[in-house]
Amino acid sequence: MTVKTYAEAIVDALTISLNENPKFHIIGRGILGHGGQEHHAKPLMQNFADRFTDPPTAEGATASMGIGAAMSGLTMFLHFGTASFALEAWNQLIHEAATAHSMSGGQIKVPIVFHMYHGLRGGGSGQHSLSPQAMVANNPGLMVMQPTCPRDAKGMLRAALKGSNPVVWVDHASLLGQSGEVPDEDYEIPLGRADVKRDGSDVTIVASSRPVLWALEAADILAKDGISAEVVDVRSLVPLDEETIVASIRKTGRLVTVDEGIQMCSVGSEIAALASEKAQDALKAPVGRVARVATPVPFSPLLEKAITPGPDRIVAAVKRILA
Amino acid sequence: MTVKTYAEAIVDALTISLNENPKFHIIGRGILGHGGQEHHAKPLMQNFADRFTDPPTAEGATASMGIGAAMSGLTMFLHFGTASFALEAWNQLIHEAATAHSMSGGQIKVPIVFHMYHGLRGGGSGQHSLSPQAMVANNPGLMVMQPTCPRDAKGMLRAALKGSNPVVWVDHASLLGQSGEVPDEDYEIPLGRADVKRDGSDVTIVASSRPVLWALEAADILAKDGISAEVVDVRSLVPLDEETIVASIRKTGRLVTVDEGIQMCSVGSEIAALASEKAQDALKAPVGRVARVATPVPFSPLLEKAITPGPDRIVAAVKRILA
Amino acid sequence: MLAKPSERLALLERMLTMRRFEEEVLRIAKDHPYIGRQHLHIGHEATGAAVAAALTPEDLFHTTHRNHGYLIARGADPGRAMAEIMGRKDGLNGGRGGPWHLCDRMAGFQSTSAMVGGSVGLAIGAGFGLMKQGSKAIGVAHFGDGTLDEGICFESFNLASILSLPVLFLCENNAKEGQRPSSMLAAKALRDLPHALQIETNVVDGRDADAMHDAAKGAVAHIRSGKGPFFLQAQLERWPGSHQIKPEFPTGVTDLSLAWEEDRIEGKHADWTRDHDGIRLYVKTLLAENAATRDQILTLDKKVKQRMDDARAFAEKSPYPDPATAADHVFA
Amino acid sequence: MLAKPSERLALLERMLTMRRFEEEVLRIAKDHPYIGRQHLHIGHEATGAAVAAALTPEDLFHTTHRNHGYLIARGADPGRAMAEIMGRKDGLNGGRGGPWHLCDRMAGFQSTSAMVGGSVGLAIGAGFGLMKQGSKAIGVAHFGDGTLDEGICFESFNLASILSLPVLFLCENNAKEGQRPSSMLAAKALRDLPHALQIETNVVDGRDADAMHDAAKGAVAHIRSGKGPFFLQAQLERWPGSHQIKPEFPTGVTDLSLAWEEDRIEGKHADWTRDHDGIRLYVKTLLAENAATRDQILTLDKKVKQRMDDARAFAEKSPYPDPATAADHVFA
Ligand SMILES: Cc1ncc(C[n+]2csc(CCOP(=O)(O)OP(=O)(O)O)c2C)c(N)n1
Ligand SMILES: Cc1ncc(C[n+]2csc(CCOP(=O)(O)OP(=O)(O)O)c2C)c(N)n1
Ligand SMILES: [Mg+2]
Ligand SMILES: [Mg+2]
Repeated sequence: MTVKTYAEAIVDALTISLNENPKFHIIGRGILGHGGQEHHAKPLMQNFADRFTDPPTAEGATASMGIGAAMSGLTMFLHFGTASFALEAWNQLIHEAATAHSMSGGQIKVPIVFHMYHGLRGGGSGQHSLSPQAMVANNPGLMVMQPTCPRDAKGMLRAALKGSNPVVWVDHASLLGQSGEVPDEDYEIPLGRADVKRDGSDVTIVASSRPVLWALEAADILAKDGISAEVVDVRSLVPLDEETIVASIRKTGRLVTVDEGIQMCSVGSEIAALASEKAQDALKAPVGRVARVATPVPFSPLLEKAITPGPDRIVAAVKRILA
Repeated sequence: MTVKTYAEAIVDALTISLNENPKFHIIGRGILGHGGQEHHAKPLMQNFADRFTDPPTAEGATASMGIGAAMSGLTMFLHFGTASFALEAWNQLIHEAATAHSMSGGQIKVPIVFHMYHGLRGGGSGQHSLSPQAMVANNPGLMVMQPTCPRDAKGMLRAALKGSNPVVWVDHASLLGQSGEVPDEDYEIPLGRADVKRDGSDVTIVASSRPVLWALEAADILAKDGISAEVVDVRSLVPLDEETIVASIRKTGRLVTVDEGIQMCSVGSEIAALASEKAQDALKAPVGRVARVATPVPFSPLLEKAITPGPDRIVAAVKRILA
Repeated sequence: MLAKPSERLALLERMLTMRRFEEEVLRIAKDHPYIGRQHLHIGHEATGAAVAAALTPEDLFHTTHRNHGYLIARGADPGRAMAEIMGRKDGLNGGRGGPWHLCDRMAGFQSTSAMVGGSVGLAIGAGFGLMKQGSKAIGVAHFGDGTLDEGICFESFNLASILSLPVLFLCENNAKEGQRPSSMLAAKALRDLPHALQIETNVVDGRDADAMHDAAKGAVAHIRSGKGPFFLQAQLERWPGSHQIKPEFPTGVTDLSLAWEEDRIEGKHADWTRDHDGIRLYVKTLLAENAATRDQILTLDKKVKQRMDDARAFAEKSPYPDPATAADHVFA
Repeated sequence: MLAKPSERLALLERMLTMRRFEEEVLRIAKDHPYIGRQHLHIGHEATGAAVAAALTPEDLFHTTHRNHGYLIARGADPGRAMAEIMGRKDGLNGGRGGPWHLCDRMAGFQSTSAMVGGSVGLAIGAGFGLMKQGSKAIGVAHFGDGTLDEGICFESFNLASILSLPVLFLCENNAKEGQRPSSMLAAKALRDLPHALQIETNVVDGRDADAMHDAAKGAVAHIRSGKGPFFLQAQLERWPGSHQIKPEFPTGVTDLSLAWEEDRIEGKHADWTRDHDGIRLYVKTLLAENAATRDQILTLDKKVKQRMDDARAFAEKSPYPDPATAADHVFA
């Protein structure tokens, strides 16, 4: 075990994969963003220069190139930068990467990880703040991973890169600097498993990516008021670990969901729907949903803050349903 | 009142708008598909030839052209054909049309209707069967309309074309030939209103677009077994008429949702979540969701049938939650 | 030009197989309306067969909604191809793809996209992948003239050019002035676009199998030698049935004897049969140059037809896949 | 070339206003880190001012993440522009847009997109809309060299060309060999792409305000006369701070006296100041051609600086918008 940042954990997984698999290639630049962790990628890009391709600003064809290359036998890691830019390749993700295996009757495999940074970032305004998780999940054929801690990031990225499926990997820039214990050896965390990040008995808070950090903060605050909150980290949106999530909801009898994106047809909507289908009888209170206020993201800092779900709004939602 | 097909009702609304507003322009060809109703558009395209523009196969720039033209003072109707093709313009819908008004602080208006055909069509396979409603609704700034009957189609399209907002209008080819009573005069049906298409007391079935027809069939079948189903036609997904929907759920105490798209993060998820938030105390049974089986659409007719939600699966879902 | 008469006869057989296959597909579409709209490759056979003959089995091919001809030309089993078009269990894709998405990995095909521009983007990926794996094989993108309207086609040309990818861009230009869908490109000539991106180009009469084969061999040699992508454009006349929604035989079932009994060519589309049917033209050429006799050709055609009858029988016998498997293969 | 010295002085004032504005923005970015990354227009002023001077207020302009210069050049209020960059209530967009999305409809701007290629697609729409409304005004798309990599840029060129839309494609080429982001276009020259689509093109030294103004006038005249779109490319040297993430003054605060005291030019980026600063070059020209005196110019600069001080003061005084309005304007 070593304490590492999330960015270092990602680099760990990429390094092991580059060493292990000569057919593993990376397309894109600035895979660790511009927030102070980017230097961790430098050695990688130097030692494996021939495995990195710097594409033009042409997301559609670049994505197709990655997809076609994956079909031909390579394992690909394709970095889009801000998730918003991935919309320029939306048709390629939804109708090419997601459908090829099924449409070919299983003949074609598409081992590719689409990497992108989602969410509110402070000043991202209306065109650089997208959280596309729910949109992706509404289409079959794409796995969706959104870990929160360094340990999960390394293990899940290794699993994704050893797999044979297209995976949309949604990171949040603010996670890159988070540090935590990371096993030094190589390991995999199977895709499709949620993780209970904190045990509790009064309410279940289901979140993924950055909102998990908010949920844990909220749980601390609630604990002071004697409210015991369980925090479930979805981690893998597709496939979704219904058992773990429903079990927690049935256990506590109360659910609050948290989304960094807007509420309409969101991940939170899906979790709430699951509860209403599979834990209805166990629910002691209405479900509470916390999400980004439904508006194109305004630039002004106070406005952005006002639409950002955070610990306070989670605490308020929990208290509302406990009232 | 005259009995007309859905296609004729659409043509009514377009004709009135073309006559009324010299700044109303239409981009695209084959707006009434290829299923036997297309001839209704012919006179329109002849009488208003100068108001129609036939674009190249370049959805991204064509959408941008429509959006920019709308900003400059025109009212636009842009036809994409199959909804799948709209993904080539996804960034333009989500990041340009949806954000311009808000991001400009209200200076810019974008009166444009994006028209497309969604859903399972028999042989559409993995790339021509998209139901994008939930994906669109997960982004603020775009209205989403999906009427089912000729009367609603005419009134809602008129409202959309007299408004100042970007509207994603999702039709289903199989609706075009449906006929019903349509008022001869000009009228508007305000956007944002659901419609109870059938009264009932035992269960509320919430659907939109073609699934409404399935729901009504299912209600007939259920009636034979003495089960009284209320059918709520969402009609307007964004803005969503929560009052009408929640009121019906509270009244019957039971909810089954129907989606033509897949279940994950779907409209059905949103409705079920609404129920769990705002009608929890009134629910007498778990919520049931009916949706397309989560797989890229297989071509083979029996396989497509197997993943298609229809009256039978709705009936089964209702009986399951009534059991 | 192919030196040996036997090679030219083999090329004709490829063309005939493609044509008779599509004619059977028309009959299938008539008998089984559920399979819906077909985009047949009729009229493109000289191009398709000639290019296929210039490739090796390792070359990875991405085709479009108009894919049947290439699958057959590269050796996919006609029976399994028909079964796929009919959505049967023994279809190439197990019935999941259907007519717009025929795929046979064993015959060197990767995912077949019906999105205009899809094949172009994926094929540069095939080229990228093969190059990185140190293979001498190339990626091939088949597409039509209308595909150049799509931005992804431009982006893909650009990527292939800057990365010098081993990719053949095979453009079948069947545009008909003012008839949609057809390219609406402002360029004087389609080739002006790849040319502006410094991609070597060649434009050939796609009805002339010999010329097309020479051009294809030249293009493939250029690419294999590491000189980067190549844009090869086949000039074709759109077959009257190309975008039909209902299945019909606008030009009738192909009658090879019209190659030597031209005065019998008649009907609404006589001009197409006379001037634009690459198969009739090639038969004429082979006869004129004594590379084959009428008997040889008629025997060949008989053999091909028999193959198609057997293929159809096989496909008809094949059951529909079990509905319980509807959601198989979502993930590998 | 502008005939009257007064006109040339006015052009210089426009350029100076743009420069001093951006210099203030750098200070703002230092003092208010929350506003984040800036894409300044420094070094592009000769181009921006010259083009703006060739347009009428009715012309509809779409610009990019690097938009500030154009807003100022076309008469947007510097105070409200700074307020917007600071996310204040009195900002041009009411604080909702921020530095990447400055928009002032009154100054002839439609939605400002920070999506690479966004401005190009929207501007052909502006041209389409103006044309259909029978206006003589034109649409203008401002964008950088890197934008030509995006398929939507190609698609927009094509649409503008086939529909003969009244659109000026204004490309600011600030590419630096091997430095990203910059265009990665396989073409020998950027203009080869619009040229292949039969769009008239012209490439001009973007540092030369007089030459740029003549070129812009010519291009606009071509478009207004109904001859269709025009691609005008300004050759620029990337300002060392163009893509900086932290706010700094790599080339220092502009010192106009360096126009007549060249030997004082020094530092890491002396070459940029000496050879590529269009403002210094224009001051030199005006002095050399006796179109203005040093005093006139220094007085002008003083006036501009004062305006910027007032603008900054106005912006600093402006409050943040009320959080309760966060979801205003989702729909009209
Ligand atoms: C992205 C996308 N837009 C539109 C369509 C509808 N469409 C199907 S075929 C076709 C025409 C393609 O023309 P071309 O590339 O010349 O091929 P051809 O059919 O002539 O062989 C179009 C526009 C599509 N399949 N995909
Ligand atoms: C669709 C999209 N992809 C990527 C980006 C990230 N990005 C921001 S600016 C930029 C470079 C643009 O270069 P150019 O058009 O030459 O403009 P310049 O900044 O040089 O003036 C890129 C790639 C973006 N904003 N939008
Ligand atoms: Mg064509
Ligand atoms: Mg640039």
